[in-house]
Amino acid sequence: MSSVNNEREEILRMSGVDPTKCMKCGKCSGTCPAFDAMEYHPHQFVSMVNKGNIEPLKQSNAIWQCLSCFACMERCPRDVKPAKLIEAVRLTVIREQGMNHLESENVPCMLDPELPQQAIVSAFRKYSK
Amino acid sequence: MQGIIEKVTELLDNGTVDRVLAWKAGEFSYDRTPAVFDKESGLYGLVYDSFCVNNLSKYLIEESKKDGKVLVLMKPCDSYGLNMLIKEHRVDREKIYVLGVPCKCKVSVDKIKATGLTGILDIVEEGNDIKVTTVYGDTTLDRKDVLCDKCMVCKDKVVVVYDEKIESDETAGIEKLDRMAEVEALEAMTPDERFNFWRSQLSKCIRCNACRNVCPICSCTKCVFDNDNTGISSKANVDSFEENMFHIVRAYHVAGRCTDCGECSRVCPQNIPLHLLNRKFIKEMNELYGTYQAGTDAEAKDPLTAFTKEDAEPSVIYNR
Amino acid sequence: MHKIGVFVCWCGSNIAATVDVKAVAEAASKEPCVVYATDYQYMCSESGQNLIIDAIKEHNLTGVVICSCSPRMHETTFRKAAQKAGLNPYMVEIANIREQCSWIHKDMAEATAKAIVLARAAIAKVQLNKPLIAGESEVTKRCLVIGGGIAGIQTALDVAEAGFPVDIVEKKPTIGGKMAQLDKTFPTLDCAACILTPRMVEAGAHENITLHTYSEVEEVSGFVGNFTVKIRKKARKVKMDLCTGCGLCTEKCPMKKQPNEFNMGLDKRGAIYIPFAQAVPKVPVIDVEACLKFKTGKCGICSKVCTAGAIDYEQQDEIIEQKYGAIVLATGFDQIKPTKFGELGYSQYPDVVTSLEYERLMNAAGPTKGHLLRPSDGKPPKEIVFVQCVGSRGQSCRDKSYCSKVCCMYTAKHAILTKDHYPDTNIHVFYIDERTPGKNFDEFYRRAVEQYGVDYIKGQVGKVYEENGKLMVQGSDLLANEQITLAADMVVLAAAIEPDKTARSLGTMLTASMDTNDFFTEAHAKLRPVESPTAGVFLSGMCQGPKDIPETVSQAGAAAVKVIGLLTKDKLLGNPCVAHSDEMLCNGCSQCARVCPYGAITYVDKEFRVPGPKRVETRRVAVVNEAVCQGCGACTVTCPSTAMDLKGFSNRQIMSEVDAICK
Amino acid sequence: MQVNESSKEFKPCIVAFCCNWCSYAGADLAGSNRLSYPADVKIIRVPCSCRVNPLFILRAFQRGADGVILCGCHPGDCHYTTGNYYARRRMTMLFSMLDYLGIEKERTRVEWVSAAEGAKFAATMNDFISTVQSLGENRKLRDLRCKE
Repeated sequence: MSSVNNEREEILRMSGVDPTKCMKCGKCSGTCPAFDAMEYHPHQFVSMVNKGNIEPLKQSNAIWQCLSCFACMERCPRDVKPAKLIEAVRLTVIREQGMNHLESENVPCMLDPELPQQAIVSAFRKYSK
Repeated sequence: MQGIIEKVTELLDNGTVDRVLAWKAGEFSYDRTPAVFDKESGLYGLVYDSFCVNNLSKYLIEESKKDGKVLVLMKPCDSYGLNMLIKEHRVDREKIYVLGVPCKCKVSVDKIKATGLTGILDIVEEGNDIKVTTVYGDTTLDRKDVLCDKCMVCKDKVVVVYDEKIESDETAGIEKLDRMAEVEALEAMTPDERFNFWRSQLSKCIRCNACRNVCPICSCTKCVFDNDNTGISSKANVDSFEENMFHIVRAYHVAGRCTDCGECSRVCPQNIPLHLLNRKFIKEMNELYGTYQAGTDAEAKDPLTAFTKEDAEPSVIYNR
Repeated sequence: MHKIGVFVCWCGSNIAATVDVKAVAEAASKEPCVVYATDYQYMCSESGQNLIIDAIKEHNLTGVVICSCSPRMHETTFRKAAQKAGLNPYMVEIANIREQCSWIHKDMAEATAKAIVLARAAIAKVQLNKPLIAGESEVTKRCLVIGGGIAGIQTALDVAEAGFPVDIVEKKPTIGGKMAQLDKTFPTLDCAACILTPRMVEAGAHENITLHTYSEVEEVSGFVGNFTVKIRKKARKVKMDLCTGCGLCTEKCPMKKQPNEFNMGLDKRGAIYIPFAQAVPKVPVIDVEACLKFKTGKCGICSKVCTAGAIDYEQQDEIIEQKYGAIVLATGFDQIKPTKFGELGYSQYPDVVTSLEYERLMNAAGPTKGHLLRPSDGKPPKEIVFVQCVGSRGQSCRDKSYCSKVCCMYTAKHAILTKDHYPDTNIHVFYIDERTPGKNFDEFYRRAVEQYGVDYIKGQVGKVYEENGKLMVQGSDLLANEQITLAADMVVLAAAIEPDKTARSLGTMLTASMDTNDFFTEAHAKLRPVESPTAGVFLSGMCQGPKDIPETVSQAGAAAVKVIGLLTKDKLLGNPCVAHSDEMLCNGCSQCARVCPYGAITYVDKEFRVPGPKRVETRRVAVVNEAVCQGCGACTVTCPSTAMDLKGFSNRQIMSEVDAICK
Repeated sequence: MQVNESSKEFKPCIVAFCCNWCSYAGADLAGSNRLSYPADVKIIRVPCSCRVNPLFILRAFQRGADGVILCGCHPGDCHYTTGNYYARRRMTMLFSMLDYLGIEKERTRVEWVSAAEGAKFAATMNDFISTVQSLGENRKLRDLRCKE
């Protein structure tokens, strides 16, 4: 139990999110463009992390499906920042794997003029620790 | 220096100002004492150099009551005090012409003497060298080693209130010390150690009131300690409580208003580090209520005349 | 030299059972200046009071200490007794030896010792008491109501009915406010105009009410009972006394291109216009920004058609000055324009409207004559999505932090009314929490769901976009854990309400404090909800916080009662325990004024003789307005020179108590 | 140790400043409900917590008080709307300074007690007294002439 709590605290510390600020309006999930691809949705991240129910999130595909477009952060009326939470869960997983999937020096050769800037940043968020 | 004299002469001659509040050379070549010059007296003796330490802002209380306009040479750190005096309506801004002057940190004659030099005849500043002539011979000191304590933690080199200012890009070239380091060292002590420290310091107090008289903030028409009707008046310290009382009350009265100009400690004949009391308040207020520098402007509410609904409870002190 | 009498009360056995009252009297009699000390069974009884009165007279007492129950209980009683005996009532001090001594201690010796200390402290204090005389000030028996909405009208009517003259200042050309724009009212669904307009007419016709419409408060000075207010009556360019309100000018005006504010800009009005048919006063006003005559010097049609000769292009703003005893703030609210919520498309799509706009679209006197037609193409909408909490309850810069309170209910109302008129319309409501605490409120909301089949969706809308001529509303359905997209014909945003923008400057003028949201603060959140902390200023309606019509009306009535209570008095007796500045000590530093919650401190330049031949010096010194000061003492601690002191609780008095206790 | 043995016997002198509208009424309520606390506490009535000048507290210590407590309305409930907010900052600063000077900070306290909180008032006083008792007599900030 305590390790679960520690994980919760760690994720909150990493993300700087205070999930108690959430008023459960669902605007984040109403906004999310990747909603259908995620089995856990932004508002669920907020409530599940708050309850310390983090393992399912770590196992989920949702953390990789999140586009990290930050629409949920932008729209959240209570400034809760769900995307930061998702990112923190993702980072926890990446750190446990102890792997960087993306090194900055390898990036230039992958660049494609068609690739949106945000996707590159997003890739960094997802694949490097 | 030459630029200052020219500017002052010009303003005096063209009638913009009637008097000049500045420093003049004193008995010894390194003595600098605040003085008022006018057309009649001329500017003979007016000097501005690294020995001009005094904060002139407080003199403006009396000077601005007189007829005519007074020009004042204003160092950056003293200008904060002037802003406080303007904010508290203690001076008449209309009757003051502020000529901002640059400062590359002041030299402490006490520190020169503390190097062991005696029989000093003359001190001359040449660049970064301080050349001291004594009856025993000549010595050269590095300017950096004999700067005033208050200059070692200088706030800023910007004159915050002025009508005109003379710029200079000269700097003392020193690394500033952490202003709160001394306070933190005291905080790290046990209460008994702190108590003993302050007892040993405050028991030296001879109640000469120099700290009060030099302070640009301590400018009450009548000080509570001089007023028989307050019930706490006292002219001399009769016991340890009164030594404490005077300094606690003084620090409290200037809390939130003190600009940390450091004059109180500088003038104390007993070398009591009085600035550490004021700085403690400044540190505490900065930490609890947000960074605030008294005198930055003449409008802002100081921390003790303001509040937020979310302020810390007094228990933060004993929960530490 | 004082002559002090000490009276120790037994309070039956309440005190005497635990405190040796005789010992207290005995000990007190040995204190300096005490010339008389006694004990008695019930000091507050008539015979007890007579005992005090006789002793004051017999011993020429200059100060009295009563050792008894809490001063909160009988301080006034004993002060009155002292006054009967010719002693200034403020020369009485109470030592609380019941609540704070006999009732909480069991050991007699201990309780007696404490009672003696408490008596000693009171004796020490009373020696420094000074006779205080409560200041009197006249009360101008006239009330000013700022704002002519339902709150202002109700307050004005109640005060006027009690026989006091009332002036209403309204910045718009007519009274009526926001309520006049509403269609029906929840939860009874009676028509807003039907219940409001009689009130408007009554206010307009009342012999005690003067309307200053199209006017603004320019300047306020003075204090409770004695306010002087300058009111700017803006030039209507129409003579009120001549105009018959026939409306011919408004029909003939060629400049019918101005957005009609009353209909939320959904249709147009002329440059000369009457805001709406039931306006009071029913006198048009010329919008000089839009009028051809003012822009080009040509036209003048309105003047030509006016048979009464009421049009006056030369009319200028007029400033009137009036004295008032009380001021009521009823400045009301506005609905925010949700332009910052780009994702909801308010600025982009004409069919995304605010609820107040929707209100006008439903209204029989509205731009569509009561037919619900969407603004873009004038077709009746079949799918309508309501979005609640737009701009309310948020923490970002575009949100208000508070709940706007009325949106849940009016959204249910809109849904019901729409379904009533157009049963084939589908209605969806995105909500976060459905808040219905009010009489018959929840029943009303349930009716929308159960009887009318309104689709309530727990969740918020993420975005609104257009696709194939439909407004696509994408939002979350939290209960289904789904993201849904609805194709709608219209989207109605329950945008947050906010206090009227002009309230802030009024607040400054009146030193009526405001919270961070610009709502006026009440003197006490629970016990004085319709008074502002500034004496003589009262609060009515939405300017104090979000509320619905019945709440507004009851608060308006409560404010009126407070006003009447004030105006009924001929003179106001101040609290003499107020701050006082010793001008010989004052530095004029303004620190005291910075902490005064009442704006009671002003500064004057005063000449003082100073040592030296015929020298005078001008100094800035603080002056306390005793009628405004409430005696909190915040200023006294801020004053470094102790120039500022509090009568009745002076520095010396409190310190003498400290000394006596610590001895 | 002698100090510990005598601490039970030690009768501290405690000065309590109570605002007229909340805490003084709370103290009255404690009395009405017969909630006892030691007789060492002596209450001084002030209109508002913001009336309490740091001078009064220093004066109390000078004259031999062993502890000083200030009670006012809860923040947000001040009769004068803002008084206790100022008091809160002022006392925080004073306590900080006393601590800095090496005076036991536990000898000073601020508590918010409403007119309805008689029980809290009594509990607060009991707690404060036991704290001061464990500290023993105040010697650090005292004018020794004031007590024989």
